[in-house]
Amino acid sequence: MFSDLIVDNFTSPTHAGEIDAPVLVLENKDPVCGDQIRIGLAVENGQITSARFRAWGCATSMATANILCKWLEGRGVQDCAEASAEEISALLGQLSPEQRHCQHIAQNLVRQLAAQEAWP
Amino acid sequence: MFSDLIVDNFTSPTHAGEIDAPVLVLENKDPVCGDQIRIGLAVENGQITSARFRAWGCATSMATANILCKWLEGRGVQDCAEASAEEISALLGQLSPEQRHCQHIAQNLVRQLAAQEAWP
Amino acid sequence: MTLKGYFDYNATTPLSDAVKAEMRHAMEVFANPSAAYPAAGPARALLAQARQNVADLIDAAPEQIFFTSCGTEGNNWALQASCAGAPGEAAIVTTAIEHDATLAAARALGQSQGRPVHVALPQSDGIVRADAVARASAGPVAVYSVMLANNETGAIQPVAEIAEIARDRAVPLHVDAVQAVGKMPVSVRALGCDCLSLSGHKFHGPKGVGAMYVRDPGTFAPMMIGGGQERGLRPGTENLIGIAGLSAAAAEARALMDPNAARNRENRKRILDGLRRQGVAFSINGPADDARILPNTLNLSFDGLRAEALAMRLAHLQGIAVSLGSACSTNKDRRHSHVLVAMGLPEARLVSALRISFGRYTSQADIDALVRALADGVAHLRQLSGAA
Amino acid sequence: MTLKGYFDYNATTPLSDAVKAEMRHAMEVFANPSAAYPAAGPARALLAQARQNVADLIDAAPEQIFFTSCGTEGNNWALQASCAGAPGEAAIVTTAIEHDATLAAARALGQSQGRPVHVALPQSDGIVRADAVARASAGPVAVYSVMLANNETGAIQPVAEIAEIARDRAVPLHVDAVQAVGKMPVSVRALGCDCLSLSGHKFHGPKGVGAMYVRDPGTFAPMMIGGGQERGLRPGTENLIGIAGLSAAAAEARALMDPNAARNRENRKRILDGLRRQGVAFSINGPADDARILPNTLNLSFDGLRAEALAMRLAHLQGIAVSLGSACSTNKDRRHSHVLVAMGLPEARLVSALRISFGRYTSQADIDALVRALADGVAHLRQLSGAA
Ligand SMILES: Cc1ncc(COP(=O)(O)O)c(C=O)c1O
Ligand SMILES: Cc1ncc(COP(=O)(O)O)c(C=O)c1O
Repeated sequence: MFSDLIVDNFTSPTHAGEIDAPVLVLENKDPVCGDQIRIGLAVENGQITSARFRAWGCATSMATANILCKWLEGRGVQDCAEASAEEISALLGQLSPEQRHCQHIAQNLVRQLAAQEAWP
Repeated sequence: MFSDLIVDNFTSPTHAGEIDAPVLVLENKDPVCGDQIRIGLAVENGQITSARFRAWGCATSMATANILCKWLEGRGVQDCAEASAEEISALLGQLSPEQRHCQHIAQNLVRQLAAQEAWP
Repeated sequence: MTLKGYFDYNATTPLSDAVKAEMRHAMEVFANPSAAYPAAGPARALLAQARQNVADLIDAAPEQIFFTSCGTEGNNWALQASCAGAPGEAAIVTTAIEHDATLAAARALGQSQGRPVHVALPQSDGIVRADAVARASAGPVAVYSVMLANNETGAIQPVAEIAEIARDRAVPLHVDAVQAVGKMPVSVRALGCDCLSLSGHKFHGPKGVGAMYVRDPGTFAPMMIGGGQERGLRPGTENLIGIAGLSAAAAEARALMDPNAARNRENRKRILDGLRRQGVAFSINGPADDARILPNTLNLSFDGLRAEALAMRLAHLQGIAVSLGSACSTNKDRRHSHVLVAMGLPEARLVSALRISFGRYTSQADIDALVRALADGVAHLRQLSGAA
Repeated sequence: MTLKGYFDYNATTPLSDAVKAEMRHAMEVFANPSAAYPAAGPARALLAQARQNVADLIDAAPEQIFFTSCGTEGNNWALQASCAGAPGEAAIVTTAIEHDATLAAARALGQSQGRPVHVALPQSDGIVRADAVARASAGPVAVYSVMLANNETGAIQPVAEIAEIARDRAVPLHVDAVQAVGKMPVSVRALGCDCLSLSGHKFHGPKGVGAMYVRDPGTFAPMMIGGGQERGLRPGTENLIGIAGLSAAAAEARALMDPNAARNRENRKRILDGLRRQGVAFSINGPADDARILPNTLNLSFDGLRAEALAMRLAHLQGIAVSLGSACSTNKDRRHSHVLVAMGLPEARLVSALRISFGRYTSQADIDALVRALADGVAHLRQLSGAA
């Protein structure tokens, strides 16, 4: 039912926590199931130097938060903002139907990067 | 389903066959199931000296024929004729509902003795 | 395994060793297959494999297989589901040789829904011709329900032809394949049916588990409502151990289909030849053509005796088990097999009819003992009645 | 036997050794119990013994026991049979906390028969008071259907009081005792019900076999029609192996009732004490009074997290299996347990509710590991969400 990717990122999250004075905060809540992810980012020269999350929800959405943080960290904000929906979905691997809402949460979070006017 | 009494009398009938020139012949056919028993009797001085049957039907009715022959043989005709319905039913032992028609056949056969006007 | 004297395979069959092994294994697989935790994985895998094995046996897709508790449930469900969407005046069309799980169920359903029930008759060989089914179809029809092989005579019915009638009228066709599956190749696609019921215990699986093939599960109504198992079409916590047995039985039946059928055909011939050699007079109730009968079934009448007495002699003297008509109906107050009656057999044939059915574990020695016992029993009973 | 980490006994239980032994034995008992020959004797004896054992477990007579394929079948059958004779406008009265095999089945039956369905609500402790059932009974009533113990909360319902309402109105009462039988003493006479369904796999019997108690079999309608087995009330060749397992399970459940219940009560207390000692905040969903709850069931909510995530941590890190609401409903697209919703619990309690159910093979070490895992998981998840 759950892929190893989801299980690992859920059971051993590496990027849980807060960033002091984050430069950017991405936040999304699924209107149906209520799952919520907030990711704080530290950015230097257009590069994401650190990403940490808080999440409330099912195992998959928590794993999603961790996967996204890992992916964001070390990448350029611009690059991330330009990632396609498919690319972002693919980060989560194979999902069963009841896990797919996490793809939307992930896409919504990353889309917020593009909506940012400017970043440091 | 079948008592040992019925099984034994059916599988190893001791009184099957015909009597040459029987003095009395008892005959009954169940109108519903069609089972038929004919018993030929040799009688001397009011005593039944020999009883033999022919039967067509289910195992219980064939066993009934044999049981009746054994019972008749050596008995007084008068005694037999006076046997009650219960006495005759009891000869067959415990029967399950679908075997009970044999009690009636047996009773009908014995009743024919009483209906005889005279015997040698 | 030997099963000396058992000639009632059409009533039920013993578990094969492979089935027993699979069931013993499944006794340790206990978690609820619907559960979300990893411990439920083996149970889910078992179900998936079983669905595949049953599908393979009848040329279906696993998504079209739904596990049931028996053939009876399958037949009742098929009738109810097919009638669920049909107009009130549309008839149930079935045949006079169906098992009571169809025939009596159809009558009860017809009565409760105020629906006519038309019953097509067989010819004297026990086969219901397709045109008899067509003639029984006056007016609107809700469902056709026809068996593939008859349990009492072994007669194989022209289901594919009947499917054409059903297709022409856009009416669903249910096939009771309980006696056929495992004994002859069955392809739901070649048959052209909309649903088909089978039962594990007829081919060395356990009793109390069966399956239903449903061509279009999306438009099929459940007979019971509950927790959503079997995609909501057949709720209730799954009979894992039984399904494991059915699964193994299906795989084996498929693998052994040809040798089993060949052995059955040989044994059938050996019985007939043996009886003839011993000079026993008998008649065959069922099709004369070997291609139109299950290879493991022989329904014989022996004039001049009552079959019940012959069966009892076989049972008590030789430990041989045969059947008088359908085993299921001995519970009931019914005198003659409704199948043989529908074939128009005379009274003397009806009362002296015996069903001999055999299979995988029947040896030639068993057959020879049966022939001797029949010859002996028939002679004895004919003599007792003075008919000899 | 040990079953480390298994806390989903209300979903299903493992076979006990005695049950396995009996089933292995029954694998060799293969003849059709309806057959007339002597080979069918052991099968008939097995059925008779099973009927007696099940009857003894619920204080019934063996003639009142009919074997079914599961609890779901029993519930569907009970509703259909009870409605069969009832006037068209008479309602089905049931409760909002029933299993879907009753609640959804009642709604479907009501819809197909144009019959009203009235649903009595529980109080916030998960108990449906008898007067709520009385209030739901406006107009003519066809049947009352009430569960004895709820599968999600363990709440024991006032069935005997509800039976009085049914008796006053001369309406039949069906009791879904699937969760109760084997875990608490059940007497059909003390309950005063007209029929009662149970399922073997809830008390160490096999899945896919159950039984129905019918007080007056002579006036009860079958749900399926067929070959006359179970005196015509439940046709289909009998699931001998499953019934053998149910038989052994019933005998054992009766013999071990008191020690099992005592162990469960201890374990229940050990969980609650343990969580409190570790300072874990939780609330109990269900009755506060220990006498009104199944001793093996605990339904807990942990605010600030989603239970699904907690369950997944338990499963993947500690191999612990618990349930989120009814296991049967995970197949479905349904977000909250309808039982907890009916109890009026707030959203935060609903999403964080976990069912912990245990039993015969649960050791104190298992309990202690569960408590540690819960404490750890709750702390972790609360921290992840920033709620800690
Ligand atoms: C209260 C209740 N009723 C009925 C059922 C259905 O029983 P089965 O799964 O045997 O069909 C269950 C089992 O989940 C249950 O808990
Ligand atoms: C043709 C046919 N249909 C249906 C059934 C009923 O199957 P089951 O006993 O599994 O309910 C039988 C079995 O006797 C049968 O022979």
